[in-house]
Amino acid sequence: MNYSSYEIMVVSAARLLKNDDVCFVGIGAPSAACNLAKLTNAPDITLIYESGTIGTAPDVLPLSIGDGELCSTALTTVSGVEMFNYWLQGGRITVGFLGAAQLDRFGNINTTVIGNYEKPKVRLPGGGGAPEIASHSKQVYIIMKQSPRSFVNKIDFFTSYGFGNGFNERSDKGIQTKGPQLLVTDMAIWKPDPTTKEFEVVALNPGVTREAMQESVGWPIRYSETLDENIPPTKLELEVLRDLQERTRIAHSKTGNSGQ
Amino acid sequence: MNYSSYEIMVVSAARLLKNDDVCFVGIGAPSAACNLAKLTNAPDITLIYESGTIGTAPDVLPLSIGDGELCSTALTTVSGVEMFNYWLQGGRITVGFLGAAQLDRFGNINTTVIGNYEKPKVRLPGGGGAPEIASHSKQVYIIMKQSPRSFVNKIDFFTSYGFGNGFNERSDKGIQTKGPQLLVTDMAIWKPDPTTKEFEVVALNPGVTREAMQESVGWPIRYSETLDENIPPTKLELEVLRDLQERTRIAHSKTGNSGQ
Amino acid sequence: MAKFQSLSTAINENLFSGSFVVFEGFTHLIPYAAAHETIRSGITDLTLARMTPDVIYDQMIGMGMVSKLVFSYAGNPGVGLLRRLRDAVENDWPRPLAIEEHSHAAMANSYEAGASNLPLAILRGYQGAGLKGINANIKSIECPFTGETLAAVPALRPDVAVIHAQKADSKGNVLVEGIIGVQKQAALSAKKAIVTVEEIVPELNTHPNACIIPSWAITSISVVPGGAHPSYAQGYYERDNSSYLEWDKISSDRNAFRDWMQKNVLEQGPEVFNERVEHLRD
Amino acid sequence: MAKFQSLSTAINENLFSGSFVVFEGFTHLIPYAAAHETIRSGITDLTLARMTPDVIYDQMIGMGMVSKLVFSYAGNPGVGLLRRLRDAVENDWPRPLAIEEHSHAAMANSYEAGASNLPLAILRGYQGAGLKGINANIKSIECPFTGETLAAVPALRPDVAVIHAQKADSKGNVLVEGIIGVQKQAALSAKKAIVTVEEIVPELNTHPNACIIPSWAITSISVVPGGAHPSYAQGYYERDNSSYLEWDKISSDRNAFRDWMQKNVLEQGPEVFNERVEHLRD
Repeated sequence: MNYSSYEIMVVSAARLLKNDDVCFVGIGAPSAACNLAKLTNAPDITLIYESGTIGTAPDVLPLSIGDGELCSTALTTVSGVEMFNYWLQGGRITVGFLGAAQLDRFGNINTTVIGNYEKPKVRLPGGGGAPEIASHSKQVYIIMKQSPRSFVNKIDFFTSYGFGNGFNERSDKGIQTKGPQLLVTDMAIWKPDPTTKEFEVVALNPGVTREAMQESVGWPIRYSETLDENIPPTKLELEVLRDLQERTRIAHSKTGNSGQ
Repeated sequence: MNYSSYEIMVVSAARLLKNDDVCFVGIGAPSAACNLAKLTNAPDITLIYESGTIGTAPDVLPLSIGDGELCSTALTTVSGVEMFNYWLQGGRITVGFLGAAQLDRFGNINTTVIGNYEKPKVRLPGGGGAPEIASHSKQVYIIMKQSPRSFVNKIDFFTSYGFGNGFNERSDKGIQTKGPQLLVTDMAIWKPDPTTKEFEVVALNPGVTREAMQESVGWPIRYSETLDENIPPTKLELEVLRDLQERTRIAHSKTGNSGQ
Repeated sequence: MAKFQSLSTAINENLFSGSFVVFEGFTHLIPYAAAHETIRSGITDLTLARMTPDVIYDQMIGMGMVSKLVFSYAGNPGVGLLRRLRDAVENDWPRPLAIEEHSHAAMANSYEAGASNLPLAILRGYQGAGLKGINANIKSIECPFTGETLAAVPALRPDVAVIHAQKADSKGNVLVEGIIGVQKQAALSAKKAIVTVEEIVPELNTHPNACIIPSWAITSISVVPGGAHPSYAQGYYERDNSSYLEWDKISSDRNAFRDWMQKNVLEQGPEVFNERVEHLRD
Repeated sequence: MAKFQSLSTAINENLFSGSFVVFEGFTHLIPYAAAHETIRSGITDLTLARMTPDVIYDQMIGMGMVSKLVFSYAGNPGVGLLRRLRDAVENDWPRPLAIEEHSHAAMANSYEAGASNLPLAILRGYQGAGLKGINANIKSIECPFTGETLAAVPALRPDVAVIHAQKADSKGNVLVEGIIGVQKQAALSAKKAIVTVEEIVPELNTHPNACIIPSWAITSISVVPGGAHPSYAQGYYERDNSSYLEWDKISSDRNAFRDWMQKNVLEQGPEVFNERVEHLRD
């Protein structure tokens, strides 16, 4: 079955989620991956959106972080204060998902500004929940497409901290969680080197060359000694994902689908 | 109509409550006074019990601070954390009611120990909400029967702070609320002197002599220059209070009435 | 006790040029009608705070009414960037905009500190994050028990909080339900709380622990059916996603923006909101 | 995920001699059955905390199982003093009892700090109050924005929290409603949370913002109908006020106390609670 690079990215992330994960889910690819996992390999996974919805099970993908569907299918919905204090800072989140405008090799993330903070070239939305998602989730998964604009040698602003300059810098700052443990892109799967904490490629998607990889990333890429080829989406995975997206399209067509 | 010294005490306190008061109500005489006020001169008064029940309107007097009746007749019931933070510390309470095992002339209260804290003669229940009710309520009303054991020259422990040693000691400590503004007993009504902050008698209940007063109080009593005689309970006030108490007795007879 | 008032009276009696105002709502129950009434009121030099400034703040910023913004995430939810806010920050158009930027966790706690009448909130926050070096209002305290350094942010104590809610009872007690965000905290953190509601009902008849704001903690209530459009009111109407998409286009051009504001905000009143949600009701 | 277990398994697998345990409940939903099972388990040297230690703590203290008590109000609610606690504090009988005393506001915030994984809670508290001079765990911090001195207390992080609730669904999600006190905060502040419930239902079917503790934040659930008696479970049975009055007499004499405990606790099991509430159900 043919599949897009977006589809293999979402499927690859979904496969790594487990029934006992409690995920702090962002809109877009993380939301697609988490809901796909819930429909396939992790039916008992707990999904939390930062709008306060705990244990939600939307039938279609939400367009915003606070869609009514998230609340009406949730176990319960709590205040913003409780969400960030009891559930995130409280250490209850096993996987926090983050995306980025800019990402560096140590999993540091910028979603604040391109250029200088005081006089930016592009003012981005900012961190929202991300600074504390990055420090309080037991582990952080990053899902994003590779491009030289976003996979940069040096990020313009530290919105969310990953491993800083690598090695033990994160734990030396007193941060007790594991930090970025997985980076899933449209081309590959990356994991941090246990010592240096630099992301290295552990699996390339079928058909992706090292040349194409390097063209999309602004630092010299390291590959794992045990580099694998990623497993293509199965027929079932693709069908479930496409059904989910089609349901989503139909549900939102009435009020305008803002897409991915 | 004949009345007891308990009845005139409750009626006198009730009369001083207003429709726009938001009262933090304690069990016993304060609860009787607040509910009597709601049934007579202040039908729109807001009653809050520290169990979290906001805007409650019990048909009968509660036996405990957390009776089911308080919750089922409340506008809403909040957590203990919210109660103390948003509503009490938040400055929303206009009148906090306190009782005491020991009270001094400056409205300082002891409900912690008789004797020494480390090796007490009598270990009392302690402060509960009182230390912060005393400092955060816009004003504090005290209702209690006079006796030489409880109206003492020097309290054994400062559970809740009134005016300390009087004068500006309270405001000098940075406490911005007014403190004890009313003391209603079975014999008299007392208010603090505006300068010294010592409680002085502003009205004696009918038939109460200065001699009887002094026998029940452990410090030399000061009387206001404008000393009044307190107005006896009206027929209506007594009927409403007695009806309330009779309803209470009947309602609780099934499960055991712990009385006042 | 809350006064029942027309929205224009509520806004004009309580919001003034130079006021510090928060219009809260986390995707759900965003007080659009009240924001538009504020735009019509002609006041300026507002300091605004909000966890998620979105289209209404983009509109107020684009109209030049805002001198300072305190926030934690400034995006068009589900769509992208806020183009009027960008124009103000990047190009000072139509006027310079001072910004004070936090994280969601810090902002939520700042509201709670305000509601609790505390001067500050503490959190384990901003670890390794750049905002700590940029924002002078992110300080720290040392825990006297463990020695740990924790982040400290000042309480938010706005002059006025504006929220939208599902309903009020006849006494002016207000029910907020569903995604409740920080609405209760925002309302209690402010000196005055203005609420727009979908309807007035005789009794709220809800769960014992529902999120209810008592009448005596509210300044003013206005009935504005549809008043959250294009945001939504759970149980009343759905989110109008197409309007959020459309905003991305409108706001991309200064003239298109001003024309749209003239036609859809300045020349309208709160009564248009009811029509706008008609096709979104179940 | 919560395990459904018998109460004796739940207690014996999770509570040990020397554990720091909280049995929470503010007049409503007091976990009597779980406390009695703990007494039968024979463990000792417990550190207990609770805002309102009442009859169950009086019983455990009288049985000599408790070495330290953290509390803010130690009374028999609606009745008077706790006579076994008094005997321990005043006369060291049956053993000395260390106490750490706070105000309600401080204890509630300590639980919240624990649930939030913070080392401390801050409040504007204890102003002019004597506890500040007695309790070394009441310290202060200075607000870095205003210079104000605020009270600081350490977070409560018990080994085990035990609460009673109305119901769980078949997955082990628990609903607490009515007077909810600090049960949610206590459960989340602890390393392990043990819950007794009146019943298991297929779905909780409640208000979107009800107080629900997810299954994955709970260690163990036991079904014990009547398990809060003589406290009550709103919607199930009323408070048994006469038992609280009776306790005042039983507890006034050391021998009467021990006889009563032998007959009514040590020689019984959790199944007796259902009978005890029969006359209190509607």
